[in-house]
Amino acid sequence: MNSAPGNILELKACGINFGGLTAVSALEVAIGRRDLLGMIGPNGAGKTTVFNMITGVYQPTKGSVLFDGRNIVGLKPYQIAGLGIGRTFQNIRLFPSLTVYENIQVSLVKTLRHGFSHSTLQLPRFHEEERAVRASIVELLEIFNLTHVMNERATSLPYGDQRRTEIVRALATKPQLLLLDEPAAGMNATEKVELMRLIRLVKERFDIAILLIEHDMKVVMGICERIIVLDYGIKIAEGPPEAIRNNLSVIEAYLGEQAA
Amino acid sequence: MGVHATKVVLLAAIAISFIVSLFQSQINPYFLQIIIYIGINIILATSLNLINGYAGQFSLGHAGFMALGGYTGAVVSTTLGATPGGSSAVIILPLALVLGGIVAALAGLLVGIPSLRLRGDYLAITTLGFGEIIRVVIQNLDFLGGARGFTGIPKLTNFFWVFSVVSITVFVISNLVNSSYGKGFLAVRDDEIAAQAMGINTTKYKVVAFVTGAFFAGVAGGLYAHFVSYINPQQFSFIRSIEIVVMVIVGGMGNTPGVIIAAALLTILPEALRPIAEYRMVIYSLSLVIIMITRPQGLFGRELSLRSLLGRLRKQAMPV
Amino acid sequence: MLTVERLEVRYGGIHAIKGVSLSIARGQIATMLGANGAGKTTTLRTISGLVKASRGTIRFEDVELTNRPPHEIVALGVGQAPEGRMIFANLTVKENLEMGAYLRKNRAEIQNDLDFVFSIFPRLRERIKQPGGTLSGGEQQMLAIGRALMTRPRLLLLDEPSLGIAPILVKTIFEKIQEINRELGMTILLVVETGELMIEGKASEIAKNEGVRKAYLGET
Amino acid sequence: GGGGGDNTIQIGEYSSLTGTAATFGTSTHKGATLVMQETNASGGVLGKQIKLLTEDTQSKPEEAATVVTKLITRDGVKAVVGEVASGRTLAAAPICQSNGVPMITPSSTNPKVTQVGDYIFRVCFTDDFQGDVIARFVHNSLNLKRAAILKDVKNEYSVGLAHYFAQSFKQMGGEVVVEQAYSEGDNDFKAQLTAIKAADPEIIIVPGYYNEAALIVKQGRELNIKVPFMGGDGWDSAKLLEIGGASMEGTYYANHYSTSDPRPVVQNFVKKFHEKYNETPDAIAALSYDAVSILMDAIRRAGSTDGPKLRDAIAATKDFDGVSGTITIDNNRNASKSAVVLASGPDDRQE
Amino acid sequence: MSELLQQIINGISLGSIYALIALGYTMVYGVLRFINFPHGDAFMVGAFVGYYAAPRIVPLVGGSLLIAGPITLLLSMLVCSALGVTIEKLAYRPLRPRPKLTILITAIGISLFLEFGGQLVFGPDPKSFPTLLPSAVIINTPNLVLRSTPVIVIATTVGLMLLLRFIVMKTKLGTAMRAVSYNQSAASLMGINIDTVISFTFVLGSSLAAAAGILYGSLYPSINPLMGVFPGLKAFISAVLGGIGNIPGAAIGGFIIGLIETFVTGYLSPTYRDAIAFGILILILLFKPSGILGRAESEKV
Ligand SMILES: Nc1ncnc2c1ncn2[C@@H]1O[C@H](COP(=O)(O)OP(=O)(O)OP(=O)(O)O)[C@@H](O)[C@H]1O
Ligand SMILES: Nc1ncnc2c1ncn2[C@@H]1O[C@H](COP(=O)(O)OP(=O)(O)OP(=O)(O)O)[C@@H](O)[C@H]1O
Ligand SMILES: [Mg+2]
Ligand SMILES: [Mg+2]
Repeated sequence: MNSAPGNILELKACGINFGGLTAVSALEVAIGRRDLLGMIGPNGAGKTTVFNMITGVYQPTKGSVLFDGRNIVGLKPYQIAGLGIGRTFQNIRLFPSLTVYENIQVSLVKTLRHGFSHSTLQLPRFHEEERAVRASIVELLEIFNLTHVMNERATSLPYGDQRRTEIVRALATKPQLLLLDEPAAGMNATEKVELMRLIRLVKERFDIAILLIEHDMKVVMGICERIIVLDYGIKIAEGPPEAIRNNLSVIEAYLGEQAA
Repeated sequence: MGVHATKVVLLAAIAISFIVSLFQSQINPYFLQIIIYIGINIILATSLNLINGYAGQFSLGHAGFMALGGYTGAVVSTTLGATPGGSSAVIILPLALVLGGIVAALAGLLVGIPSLRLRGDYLAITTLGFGEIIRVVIQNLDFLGGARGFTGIPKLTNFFWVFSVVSITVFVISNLVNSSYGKGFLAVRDDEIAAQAMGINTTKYKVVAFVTGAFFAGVAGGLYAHFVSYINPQQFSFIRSIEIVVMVIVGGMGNTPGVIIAAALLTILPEALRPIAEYRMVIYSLSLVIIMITRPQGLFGRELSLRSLLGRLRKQAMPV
Repeated sequence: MLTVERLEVRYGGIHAIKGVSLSIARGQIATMLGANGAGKTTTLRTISGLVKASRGTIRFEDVELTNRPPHEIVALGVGQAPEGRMIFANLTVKENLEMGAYLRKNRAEIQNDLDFVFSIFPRLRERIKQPGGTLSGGEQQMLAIGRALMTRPRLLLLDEPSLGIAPILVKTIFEKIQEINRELGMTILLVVETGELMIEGKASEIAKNEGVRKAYLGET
Repeated sequence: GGGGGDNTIQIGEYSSLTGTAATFGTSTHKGATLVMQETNASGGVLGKQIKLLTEDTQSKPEEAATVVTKLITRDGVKAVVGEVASGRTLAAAPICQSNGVPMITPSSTNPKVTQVGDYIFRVCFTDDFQGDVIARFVHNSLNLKRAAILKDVKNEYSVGLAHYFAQSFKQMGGEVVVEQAYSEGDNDFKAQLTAIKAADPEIIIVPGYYNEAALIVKQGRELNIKVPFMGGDGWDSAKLLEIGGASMEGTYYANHYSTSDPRPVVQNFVKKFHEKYNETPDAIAALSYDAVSILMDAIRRAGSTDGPKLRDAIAATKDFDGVSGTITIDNNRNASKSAVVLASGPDDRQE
Repeated sequence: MSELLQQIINGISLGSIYALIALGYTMVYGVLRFINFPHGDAFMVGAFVGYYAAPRIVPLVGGSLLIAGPITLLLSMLVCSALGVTIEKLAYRPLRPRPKLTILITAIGISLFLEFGGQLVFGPDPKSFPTLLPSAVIINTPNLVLRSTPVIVIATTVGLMLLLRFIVMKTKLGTAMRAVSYNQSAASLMGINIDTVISFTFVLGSSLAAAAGILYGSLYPSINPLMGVFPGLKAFISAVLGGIGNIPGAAIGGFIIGLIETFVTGYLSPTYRDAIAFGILILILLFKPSGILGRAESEKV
């Protein structure tokens, strides 16, 4: 495959239809290994759909998705997650009956070297690994300041905490590329500032690429190095925050006159 | 130290089963029989709990797995000619049980496959269908006695075997669901899409749940056959499956201690109601309704959970 | 118009709100602010009857609302666009909106309001036959607001209406809220994220209102 | 407590008082109760009153095993009577055998039942005997050679009877042109009957219970099937005519006894039963009556309720004048007795 | 040839009974999303109301079946509706916010209660159901017979199916029922009285059960307290096959199961009938996981 060596993910001429509706068409996106890329666009522009195509929830009807140079179209979502793409959901999808701790534990399953027989028979390696699992969950929770709610049911937390738990859960899959779908939604100003700090921290500390969908311009403009703009499934602009902020078609389609 | 607690508990449980079984003849046979049924129902209910409670796959086919285990076991022990009390029983019974479990597990594999495409009530009806197919096929197999049933199975099952298997079942299943690996079952139950996005192979987990659950149901079937010494296909109809589902839900889905206690209570309750004869089942069914209305999360809700108990154990044991 | 006094709500063992009081006069737009988890959503859900209050009273136009079933509260004239949208996933956009007008009889007025909703959210007209469940997040939010408007309430409760909405629309929404308030005389109780206070004049006054202040502080 | 110390002898009865076979279980229970009351009214046996302890099997084999264990080991009954269906009897028999408590089954016709051991008896004929009776009646009396069978696959009684009928009938030179099946609980048999009709038999054998049999005959007549139908003792019930109505013309069934049998024991039984329950006893009630009566007789002869002695006394039963015929227990602990064949309608013939 | 035709008639008339019972299952499922197990037992109660009422009603109206039939039917519907609504109020309503499986077990409890209670009250023995439907012969050749009873049953089934579909799709209450089925809280925020809607659903479902009970009794005139178990199971399977919650689906499912059973019995091995019927059901579901007419729940990720 002819993918640029520095890119972790490339969408080539990607498109998808739902019945008669073309949700995304001929989309070209390239994400470098250390990019923090923003994706914005009006409601229903196709942003979440792009996430779903990348993660295998939807199959693109056209084009290819290259992860690390390899076409991942057709792979199952769990295989794609296994390759190193983690995500959050626009409508929070935490495991409702599990605690915060256990929600994150689920993500570590794919990193386990032990399986059915080890866990049922409790062989020595099992205990060793369980200790490691616990340590890494606790470490992550500390970074995100969620240790105090560790044993609470994830879905009884306030909205903002749930969003952060989702990010931690995605991170725990040890992704190379992290997809965040409106992580700031439902957060207040203070929390948003804190979120921006965390996203930057995650990128540095875990050394990964991030693709971010967000309607809050302070957040997007504040942390993204580059931004893609979708409208009606088509990419209408791409560039650094300043250029996007002043792009006329972006203002017309998305930002409105009094841009943030 | 504490990390091996569950193993110690297991060994202790088996040892106690052995010691108790030495005094088995002192127990009134009627009570012994109830106790044995309690044990068998615990195995059935905890194994179904893995499928229904933990992995969230609504299965109504457990009696079918039990039938396979029972009939396989019966064929094995009658072919090998085991006799109660004979020394050969010590080898033949475990062999019969394990083979019964394996045959049931293979069927579990087969039943697990539709679960990949079907959900909820559609899956329930499919598993019910599988169970009934198994029953009808046995009913038509002459070498298994057909509708007339299988007679002359040696009575090899005793307190020791039943409660050793109970201990092993509970040990395996609670270890499984309490391990990190086992969190995959819960994730599949709660949200398949999110589980997949976290790298969980949902297909594999569902099949593992079905196969493991079916295996233990098969073993329970074997224990049952070698206890009653006569089995016929009607004993394994979907009504039996429903009885097991009731135990799981009354106990609280995904709550192993609750399910164990429910299995025991729901075995004892109809016995306790015997004196009122014809009114017994009416009272029994009413109590079921009342239990559900007053304790909708199961008898014990979330308070009594092995997870929290073990969690506490582990916390003490592991410095973090 | 609405008076809430010393409202307390528990979820199982969790004491979600402890003694919230607020009052809104007819024709106002009141804004409720509060930290994450302060209990704003819970307050709205209790007003509309989705959650039972363990203590306190809610009165609406001299009618006691406390612990009445939601459908009676709606019939009395309180409508809500809830947090989490609660779209009827398998009903189409049109059917969802029509559900909002469930209690109404006047076909012409209903049609009028439908057109009004489509004028605020043209996107919904484009998606009119699509099942609500397959809409994008923002589209669902529009549908939830539209559906609440279709109940034609005298008091409208909006829980973070701009959640997931693109900036260009956020402004429209708040403008329309004021328009609705002005022209239809609808009283509005709005939950917004702090720092996003886009309503001027009357609204900010309410924000200083004693009751709302309490809610905002949430006795955390 | 056991029946030894105080002034009663406890007899255990297990029957399907609830569940799918409840109608049979209640019949046996009525028959058994009648004997107990008669016996006690006339002073009991061995100077003691009889106490009948009845347990419900819910029509399930596993329950049968449980309740018989209870009756023997908890309640200490000296003998056990039950069950209607061989499936449940087979589940309970090994328990009686291993505890050395004699058991008499009123109506389990499966040959395997008494093979369980020397404590297990029956007062009815077996499926092979009955199958042979039906075959001979069809072949010799009706002179029909082409039979169809419609049996209940879920029911071991029905399957067994069908098997033995076919065996005998073929030996006599008859032909089974088609074999069809249904499952307990079915109510629609038109598919089977249509297929049977296509095979053009001269008679249709329905070895099942009266409820299904009545519906089968009725639906057969509705499909213009004119040939006779014939069944076994499972047909015996007043309900047969009630449900089947006029369709029952031209049907026959083998039975243990006939209510119009002039023998005093029969007439006495029918009268008393009617007085007590306001209904005509069916064959199962009669068999249960006989089973308990034989047990009473055996206790008297043994002079004891001691297991082995009682067993030997039952085994020695000879020419007992029962409602269902003159009963002699043979070497295989089965009842050797005659069967009757009844035609639906007022007049019945005897074979 | 005429055998084949006869079998088709047999299959359709058996299927129409399954379809009729299945409609009731699907009705309740469509709104409450749970299997109303006691439906089969409500059906039994319906038949018994007919059994006890008809002999008293027939002489009252001068022996006219044309008048006695509908009155009996109506009475039975009334009794069953009262029963259904009471069960819902006492047993299901307190559990409404709970997981569906909790309600399912309660439903199983109620079902057992009605079965064993029925054995106590009505007695376990089968009763001969009185003649309420005219059983005229429509076609009568030596090899092909069609009577009026199954025709009446089929007509009733199809009629009720259309009526139900009309209620659900075209009336306000029907829309409310659909809304309640998707999201009860949201429905209540639209001003829908959930309790009323659910009670109404039970009235509909129970009336259907009663109607099925009366028709079943007329077609197979032997009724007993356990008569609901197997037809109930078959009907439930039919509803699932057609796509549970879908009204025409239930009818189609019923006819398909009826035909499959009849054909397996008539032309394949009757002893394997249930196994083959289940096998076909499983196969169909594997290709159409939400039943023949069922729509997969659309879920946006
Ligand atoms: N499964 C589906 N079936 C039909 N239409 C769909 C489906 N999924 C998405 N769509 C449509 O595709 C379009 C793109 O949706 P998508 O969720 O990607 O939007 P989005 O850009 O994420 O919008 P938002 O900012 O509101 O979240 C929408 O108009 C939506 O209605
Ligand atoms: N269903 C529930 N079960 C248990 N606790 C809950 C539930 N819903 C809310 N809570 C708790 O009640 C408190 C108030 O929650 P509420 O959603 O009302 O806050 P909020 O002010 O709307 O917050 P946000 O800004 O996140 O929307 C929080 O602590 C929350 O964790
Ligand atoms: Mg989106
Ligand atoms: Mg909120």
